[in-house]
Amino acid sequence: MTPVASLAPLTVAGPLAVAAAMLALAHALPRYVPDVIAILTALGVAAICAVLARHALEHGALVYWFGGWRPLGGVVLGIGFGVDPASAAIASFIGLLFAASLVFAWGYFDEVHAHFHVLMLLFLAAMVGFCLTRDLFDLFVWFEVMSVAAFALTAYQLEAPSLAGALNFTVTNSLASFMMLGGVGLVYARAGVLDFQAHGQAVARAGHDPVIAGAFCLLAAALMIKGATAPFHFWLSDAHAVAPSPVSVIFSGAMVASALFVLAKLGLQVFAGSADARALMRGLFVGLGAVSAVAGGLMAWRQRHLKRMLAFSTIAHLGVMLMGLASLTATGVAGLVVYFVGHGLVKGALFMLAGVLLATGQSIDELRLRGRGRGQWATGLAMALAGILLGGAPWGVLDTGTDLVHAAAGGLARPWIAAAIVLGAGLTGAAVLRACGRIFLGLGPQAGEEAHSPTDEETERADRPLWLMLAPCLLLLALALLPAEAARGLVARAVAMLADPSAIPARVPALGRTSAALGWASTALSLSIAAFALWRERLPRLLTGVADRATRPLFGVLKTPHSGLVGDYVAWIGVGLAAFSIALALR
Amino acid sequence: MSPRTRVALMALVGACLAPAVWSIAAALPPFGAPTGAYGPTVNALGPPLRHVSNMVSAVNFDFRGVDTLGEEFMLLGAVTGAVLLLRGARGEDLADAAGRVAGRRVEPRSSAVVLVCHLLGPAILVLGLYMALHATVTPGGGFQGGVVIASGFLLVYLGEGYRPWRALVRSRALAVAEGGGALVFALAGFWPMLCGQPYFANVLPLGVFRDMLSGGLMLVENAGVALAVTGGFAILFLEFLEETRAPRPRDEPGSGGGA
Amino acid sequence: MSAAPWLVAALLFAAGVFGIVTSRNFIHLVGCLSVCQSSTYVLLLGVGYRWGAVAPVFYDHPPGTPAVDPVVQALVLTDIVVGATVTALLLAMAVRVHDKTGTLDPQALAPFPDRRR
Amino acid sequence: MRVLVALMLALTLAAGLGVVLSRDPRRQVLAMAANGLVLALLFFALQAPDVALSELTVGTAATPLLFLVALAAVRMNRPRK
Repeated sequence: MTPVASLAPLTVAGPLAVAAAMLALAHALPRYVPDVIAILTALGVAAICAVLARHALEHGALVYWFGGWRPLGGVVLGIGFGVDPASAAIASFIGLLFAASLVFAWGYFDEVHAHFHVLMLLFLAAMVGFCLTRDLFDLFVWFEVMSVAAFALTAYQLEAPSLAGALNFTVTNSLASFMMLGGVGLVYARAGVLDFQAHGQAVARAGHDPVIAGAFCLLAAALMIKGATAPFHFWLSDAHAVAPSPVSVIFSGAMVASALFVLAKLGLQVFAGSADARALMRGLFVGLGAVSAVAGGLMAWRQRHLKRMLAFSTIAHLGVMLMGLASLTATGVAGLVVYFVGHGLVKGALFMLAGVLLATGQSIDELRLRGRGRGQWATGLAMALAGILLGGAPWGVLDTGTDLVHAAAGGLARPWIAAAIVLGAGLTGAAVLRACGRIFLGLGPQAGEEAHSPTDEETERADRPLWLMLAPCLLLLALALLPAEAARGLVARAVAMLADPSAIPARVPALGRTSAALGWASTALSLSIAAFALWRERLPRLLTGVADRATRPLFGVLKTPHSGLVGDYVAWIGVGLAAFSIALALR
Repeated sequence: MSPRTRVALMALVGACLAPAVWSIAAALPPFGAPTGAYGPTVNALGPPLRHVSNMVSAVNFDFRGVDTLGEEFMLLGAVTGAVLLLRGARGEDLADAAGRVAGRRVEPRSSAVVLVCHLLGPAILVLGLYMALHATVTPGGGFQGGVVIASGFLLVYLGEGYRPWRALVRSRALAVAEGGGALVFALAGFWPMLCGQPYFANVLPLGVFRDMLSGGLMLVENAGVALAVTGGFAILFLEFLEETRAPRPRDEPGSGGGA
Repeated sequence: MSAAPWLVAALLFAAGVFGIVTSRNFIHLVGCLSVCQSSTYVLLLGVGYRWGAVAPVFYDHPPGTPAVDPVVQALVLTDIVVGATVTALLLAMAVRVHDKTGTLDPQALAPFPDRRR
Repeated sequence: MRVLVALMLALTLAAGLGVVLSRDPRRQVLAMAANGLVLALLFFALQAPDVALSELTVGTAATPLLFLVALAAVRMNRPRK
């Protein structure tokens, strides 16, 4: 085994060991020591994963067999980590986001037993394991560790909304884990293996098989519940809105998208040989992605509670990612990977800005915060920049991801995909820009539809230094502005190795660029909608009245299913599963 | 939606899913005749390669040790979360103070209850230890044994009353047991790495087949699990039982969160 | 008989979901969730069972005796721990939410109740 | 053997339905303990003694106990007005 390969288990076992030691010694650790240890651990994980990604990119994907249990006579006996460049890069990004979020949370959680840090380190280890494992049941284990840490962190503030949000999150995502386990059971019954690659071969041999199709439906539904795409997305707008802002940074920036990344991996490595799975992804899943993008965008526009607005915008962007991966082409999956990072950087920064406003403005309500941000030019400029990037401006990492998804959609020849991407991104950008104009410039005295949306009295500790909160946020935004165009060749190579980890591609052509026109179109859309909302009192009453009356029924229909009731959410999960089975039956 | 609307919707969903479920059930290999090679291979390789007779423990701690590592930390996460939720709202400083309920009569225990608890308590403790120690030989293991031991502590509550029980279970010691047990498990994997072997490679002497001390590294992992589970479940019982006693300060909002 | 465990598993899951969508008490809902979970136990153990085989513990039987699949049993062990931990977390949340809102009715517990309703 | 397994499967389904249909949480705790016991017996019948012991300790004892304590805690907490 090469020395580099032996680093692979450290990425998971390292943070776990640190968390256990921290829990055992919690009462003896001085204040801020847990912060320092947690930040250093997260940075260490990010660095190790980056080294692994680089190594895998040059020398081929690594497979690490725990306990030394290499496959014997064609039977995979143990659990392997498959360290391909894309998975390791995603894991490295997750480590970086955790480090940034922990810096942002410095001094936020000062209770004596370091529970917050223990849970965050568990969360980190579980997400890295989730991205690297190549065993279906091990995937379930990390999925569940991730969930348990996330459930507890959501409820952290112990107020009524956070508890209710955490309950919805826990019930829906527990059902997801049972469905995942059901899928694993079906896979095992048919193929007798749990390893991704061995199972991929078994699927290719099986041909058309209801068991494999059913297993795919259950696994995909579980990952789409975690990955919050319509109609499985309802828990997200509750949970991400009520969690503490440093936790929401991770939830929206990495957790949900990692479920879609794993769905792409399963689609490429495990179910590539199943015609049912491919048909379902290229048909129904693309449509569900489009619905998520548009519905998420509209709902984000309707919010006045900033974190809830950002939560809905995450749903919209997850829809875009789903459309990319569902094409199952190299371009689409490359789009998903780049979009994951770009969206994580921008959304992470935005949740940090919401946290800054919670601390400095002592509110999370856009209308109540109006004008309270005057003079905070750094925060305001950061938020404006993040809003423009979220709206699809053709700069930086997120734009490269969007462009790749557009290119993949072009291959499917369905023009409505491009329209859904432009509309979803444009609306979320517009919502952020409207909030930015209102809070930092005092514009928009007259509220539109957003005035009718629910809100909450919430504050966060105000005694933290502003520069410490802004530094990680600005760092994320600076990274988001890096030109990712140069990385197209590398990403193409990484995705080729994600689809077939055993191959070392000789030369992969860089994935081509479509045009910046769609990016500009969605930027123009978000700027014009935001301007309409901010200066609506100067517009003719007739125009605003017609616009309001035209959109009100639409918002009314959209808000009804987002009731916050867990029974409704579970019923919608059933509807989603029924849709899967109908789509398969009609094939 | 009202619950009634939901039932109607779910009936529709059930009607859509029933044919799919039926076709899957018909296509699965018939019950009692599995086709996979994984299980039989493990059954064939476990005794000669690892000298253990309980294959389930061999899978848990050796073939698929990483799953159990995740499982242990899932328990740790859930216990930390439950402590956060329950103790966080009561206030940290009350953690080791005995709670009391004003105005509740202290009922004298009947001597029969005390006698049964005196007899059962040690028996349960021995049973739990036996289960935990014989993980690699007979059914049972650190997890089952740990749960039994943690439940055994409750007999002290039942038989001796609240104060002796609180004197026995100290949340700080339990947290050390839980975190320490999980740490032992995680570090057990690092040990082989120092010898240039993969994480969780079984580098210790494997012992004699059917002997209590067979299994090498599995014994260390099992001990870690037993310790962590005992601590974890005891903390859960403690925090939940405390919830039925501690008089909550009425006017003070939850002080655990950052808000 | 050859498909009975699979159908029992599917029916248990359906029963649990029915309980969740109709529940009017959160603690009852948590119980229904554990019924959903028990369907996965039945499915997995059913998958590994072999007629006439012994338990995969070679203490009383010599190694080499046909035994049922130990892998699924290890998976179900993990699954049971999952169930216990999630149940404990949910109950802690239920106790807290009752403390804050005075109700356990899932129909009355929305994080962002709509003010116009 | 076939009869035993079939009987245990039928009992499992009945016990699961019992948990769902006991709408009073206090009665549901009893149903849950019974469900745990039936599942443990099913696991013994399916030659899974390890799993059966786990289900016996967790499903029949520990989890119902947590439910009972949670119910007691809920009864004690008079909500703030």
